[in-house]
Amino acid sequence: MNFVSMAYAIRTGPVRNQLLCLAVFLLVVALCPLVMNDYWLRLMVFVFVNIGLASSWNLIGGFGGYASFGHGVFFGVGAFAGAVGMVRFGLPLPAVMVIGGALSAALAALFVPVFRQKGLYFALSTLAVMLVFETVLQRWTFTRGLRSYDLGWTLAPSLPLEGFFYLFLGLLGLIVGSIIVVVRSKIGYALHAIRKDEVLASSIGVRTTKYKAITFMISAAWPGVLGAAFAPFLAYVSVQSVFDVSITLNMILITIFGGAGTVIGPIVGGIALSIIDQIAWGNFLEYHRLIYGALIVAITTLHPGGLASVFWGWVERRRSAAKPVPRPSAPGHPPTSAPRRA
Amino acid sequence: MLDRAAIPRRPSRRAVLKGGVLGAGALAVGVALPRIAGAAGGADGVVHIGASLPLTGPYEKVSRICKDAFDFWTRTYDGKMVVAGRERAVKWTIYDDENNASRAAQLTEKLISDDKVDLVVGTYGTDTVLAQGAIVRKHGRVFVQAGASSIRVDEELGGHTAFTANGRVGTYCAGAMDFLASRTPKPKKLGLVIMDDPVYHEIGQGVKDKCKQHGIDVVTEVVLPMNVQDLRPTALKLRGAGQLDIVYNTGWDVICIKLAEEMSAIGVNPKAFVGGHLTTSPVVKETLGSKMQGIIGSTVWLPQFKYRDDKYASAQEFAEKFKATYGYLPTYQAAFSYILPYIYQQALREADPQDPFNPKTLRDRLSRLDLKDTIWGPVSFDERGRIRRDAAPAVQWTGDPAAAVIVAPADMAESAGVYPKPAW
Amino acid sequence: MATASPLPAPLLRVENLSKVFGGVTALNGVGFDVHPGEVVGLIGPNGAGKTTLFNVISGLLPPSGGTIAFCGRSIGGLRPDEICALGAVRTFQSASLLSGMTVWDNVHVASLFRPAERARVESAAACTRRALAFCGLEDCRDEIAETLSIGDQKRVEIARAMATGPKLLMTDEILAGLNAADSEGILHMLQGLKREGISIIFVEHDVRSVMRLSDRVVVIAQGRKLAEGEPDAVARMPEVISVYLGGRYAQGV
Amino acid sequence: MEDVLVYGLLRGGIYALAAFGFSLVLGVIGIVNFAHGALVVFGGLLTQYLAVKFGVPYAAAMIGGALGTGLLGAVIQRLFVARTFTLEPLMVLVQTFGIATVVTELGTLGWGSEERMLRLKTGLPPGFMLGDTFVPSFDLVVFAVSLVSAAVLFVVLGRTEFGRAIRACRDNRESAQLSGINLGRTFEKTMFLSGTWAGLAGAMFVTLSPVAPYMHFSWTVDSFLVITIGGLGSMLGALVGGLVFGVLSFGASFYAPTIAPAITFGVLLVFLVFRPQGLLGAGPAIRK
Repeated sequence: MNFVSMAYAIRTGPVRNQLLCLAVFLLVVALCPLVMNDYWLRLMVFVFVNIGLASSWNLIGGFGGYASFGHGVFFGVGAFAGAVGMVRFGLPLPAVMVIGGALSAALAALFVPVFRQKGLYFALSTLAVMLVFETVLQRWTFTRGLRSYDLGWTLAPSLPLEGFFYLFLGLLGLIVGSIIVVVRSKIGYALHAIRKDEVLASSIGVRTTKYKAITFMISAAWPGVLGAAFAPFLAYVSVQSVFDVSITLNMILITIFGGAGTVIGPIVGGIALSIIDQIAWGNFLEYHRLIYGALIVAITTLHPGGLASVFWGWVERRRSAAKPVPRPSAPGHPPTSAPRRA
Repeated sequence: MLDRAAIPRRPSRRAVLKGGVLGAGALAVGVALPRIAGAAGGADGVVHIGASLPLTGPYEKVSRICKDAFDFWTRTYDGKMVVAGRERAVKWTIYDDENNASRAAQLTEKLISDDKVDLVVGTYGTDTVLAQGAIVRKHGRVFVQAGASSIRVDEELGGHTAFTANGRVGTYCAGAMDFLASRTPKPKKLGLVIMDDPVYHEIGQGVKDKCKQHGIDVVTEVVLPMNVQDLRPTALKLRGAGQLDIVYNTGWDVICIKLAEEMSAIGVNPKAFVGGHLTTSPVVKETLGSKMQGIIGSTVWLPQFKYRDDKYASAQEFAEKFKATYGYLPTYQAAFSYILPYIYQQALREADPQDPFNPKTLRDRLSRLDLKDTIWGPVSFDERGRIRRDAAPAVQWTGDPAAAVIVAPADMAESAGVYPKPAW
Repeated sequence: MATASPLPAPLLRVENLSKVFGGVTALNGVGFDVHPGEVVGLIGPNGAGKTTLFNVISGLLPPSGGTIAFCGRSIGGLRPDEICALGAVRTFQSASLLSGMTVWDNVHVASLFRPAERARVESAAACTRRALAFCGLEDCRDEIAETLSIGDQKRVEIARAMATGPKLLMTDEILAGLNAADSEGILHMLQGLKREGISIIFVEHDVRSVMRLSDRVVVIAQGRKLAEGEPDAVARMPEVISVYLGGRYAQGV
Repeated sequence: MEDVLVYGLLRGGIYALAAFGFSLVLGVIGIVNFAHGALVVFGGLLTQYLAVKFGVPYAAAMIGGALGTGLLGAVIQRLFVARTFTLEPLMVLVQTFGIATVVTELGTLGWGSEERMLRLKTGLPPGFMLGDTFVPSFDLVVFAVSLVSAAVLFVVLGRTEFGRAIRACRDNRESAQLSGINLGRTFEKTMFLSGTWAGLAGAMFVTLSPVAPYMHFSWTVDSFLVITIGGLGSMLGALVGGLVFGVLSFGASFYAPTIAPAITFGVLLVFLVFRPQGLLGAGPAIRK
């Protein structure tokens, strides 16, 4: 079995193939601490968080076609839940992770009225909610800090660096695993139909608002969990550090760069952008933002499907070169192609 | 749906663009890889200094000043630093932390664990310095910084991890407030504009303390979010407070500019306007033009200060050489950035040749450091790792084109100062 | 061809329905019934309000006035998916396939979300298979739907509508753009659906097909119901001939 | 109270000016242009540059700045947006965000990141009293120019051949094409118009308050707010929305400065949930 057909089999085969593939990936990555120094471990944690966030965003933004422009609010709320929970109430890390996820999902549930509107309104509303929360968390004395003049929380790291590494690796596994399962389930079909043609979807019986809401809540809960776990890792949580617009933008960029609406997109995008980031930061000090921006423009203009579509295009070509038969895809699964509309 | 044929498609240009992107990518990798490989090994006989600065974003211009000042120090000493009695080549590694705390932490980790720098100097900004400090502390190392003056640095990092070469921000207002309190008729009413961030609250608290001391009423206090855009509502609020003697802005240079613009636009004419601690930034003078007249600023450093060191006979000479190199007069950020490697140099001059950068001995040396003459003035640290220095002198902008003259404290004053200031 | 026997309870009853967009009245007091197993042809000139009528019945637009009852239940203002779940499904004017999805997937979406009581009878996959078999699409189930011929695409639409398990199917110009053979095939399929007891509202420009398939014809023009009756009777009505048919049809038959 | 209203309206003129182009592009091309704020800032800095560096009189610099920005907009449309706008809207959002970054960074490289302002000597009296409110005369001039340019835009859209083409594309793209309108050209012209008015807004604003490249994002967000309040895709809506937003944001910053952003965005949310079509927009259109 060569690489091309293996990739194809993983993509179109039953869910367990993908889960297995994910497990192998996680196991390989889990060996990293054996060969990496603190910096690289720390960097890996950031990459995990970025991929986890992007994957969560991808669920509603990529698979559902509803771009959230304030998804950072869920990460921020999670991080504040972590900081306030651990410092003010002395809660253990697992507890604040659950709280962070629950709070974010509850917040997402408030979006149901907005879901009746089209994607643009949704994007705007999420942005507005993020900016409202940014101000509220900054002004509210309960979340502002322990002392009146504080504007942020200092946390003691509750785990050693390796501990965080495995914690976030595990979370990443859960997130990606859950997304693999979700997109191959009934919800996945609903999302696909909604993204392609929402009017049509509802006309053939898909309860669009319900499925959008479920998806959005899942996609919000994970950033909440990640945020709560990230608080002690970051050690200093303030509105400035966890509500930065760049957090939301990163989710979107990573997803688009890798390929929106594909499971592998955010993973590929997260890794690729981290590498580019490292090179640009290290070598083109004052130009790295320019490079970053130019890259975004280049990928959206030339390859809107992202790296994943480049890869799958290559796989398809290799396959059809090998044996010119029509695609014998397994029935019963929504296609995982990139969101390209002719 | 739209007819595809109607959209202009030019495959040839697309191909060219694609080729260009690929080529640029290949080039970037080609350029980058050897440099990455090169960065790994630090040869002996080199002092490797690591830093991060918010080089992109709103703090860009300040960061450039800081970066230039690092460079200026390196040039001044021909790229050499005397460590343990032996001259070593200096190598800088500077990253961009974008004023983002988690980025700063990550980059500091990179500097220490990956680039294996010998010394770390602090970045610019409270959040980022705190995040940076957490990492430095984790490694049991020490760093010198001047980019964060908040009392939080003392509380969380002071003395053991951080040595802060900048005075407490609570004292920034001392010169200006003492100067104003000594005027006749004595100012009675003050309007205070505070940015909603701990540092600015600290500055504001300092102003309030001084007001209490001098019997001045704080009649109105406006707290503004950090991302405030429009200052006219604030100006209107100040006007609503009646005739004010003093308006004190704790915010940075842009806030000062906007506040001055809006106050002048709607006719708020306080007898004195303290523009804050960044009025010496060249941008302020350029933008405000003739409205600079009479604005008071607090500053921790000016070329006029009677400071000197082993290379420069006066701060003025330092400033002129700096200007000759970079094309602008150094601000206080330039001076405090220059002083950071300078402090290391002084502390390490007689270090143990076996292990010159040992954190423990470096910490001791820094605590015991007592420099009388530097471009930044006398340098010694208290038990919290804070430079021993309180009041910041006050300057006032007078003449046409306006120039900053020191008006307080009395022993440094170059001019008696103007009060009340001319109307806008 | 069975004539409509007056049944006590109509499947769909539209009464005095109106729809106003801004200042424009698209529908004005339209009313008609559809009985179980009946095919009602709906004709009218361009802009008469046929598609708007569908949009209102299928829940895409809220009615401005009047009532719509389906199976004795008022459905005015319900969501499209709720109306679909009750058993009224429609097709769209331009072929609406979910792009990038296979034929199977296109139909399977509908099977997955069909109402619970039908889901108990057969599995979603079985439902999809049955719909595909009925429409003769088994051989191309793994093709990407929009790569098929336009005739096959229309078949996919009908298969998808079937998979929802409808009592009433509303087809919006399903024959538009088809060649004679494809049209014939689709008409044949619709007749098959009718035999299974599914009612159809048939909007079409090709009047011949309407007259052939329909038990009853409703004519609307400028948002109003102009005439209603058996095909031959309607075709002879002078007002219908004047507004819509011109002289051609009357002469041709 | 009265002065809050007056100052808010004065500011609102510029917000409306900035939002026209945003609204136009959204209505006609159907994209949200994240680079819009970058265009506003670009216009301001270009005007300032022309006036200070070459000593061009302000009126000429303003026109130069506006047209230059319009040209940049057209170039962006031609080189980038034209390739992607038929894809999912999200792509264009991300793409224009990238463009905003590139324009901002190039602007920073060329002009530096300093805040810049253009001080004019108009020879006008500083201002006059309107009731109890002191109205700076220069603000009033800027406001008047905003209204006049809005009127010009209305005339261009309503009375010219070019305007008819744009409106046709907005109302029905397919039939516009069928009646021989070159879609690509029309979109470039739309973007040019949008950029010109964005540049004009920047050119006016730079005389009132300092402008720097990094400020682009808040202009984009403000334009969003304006058209959400006024109504997506409607020119009159943008004007009304701009004035309402001006008063709203001024009032929020005056009465509750620390939570002002939360108030303005809270109002935005209320609009999105309860009146998504804005004050003057048509109802959300349905496809098919």
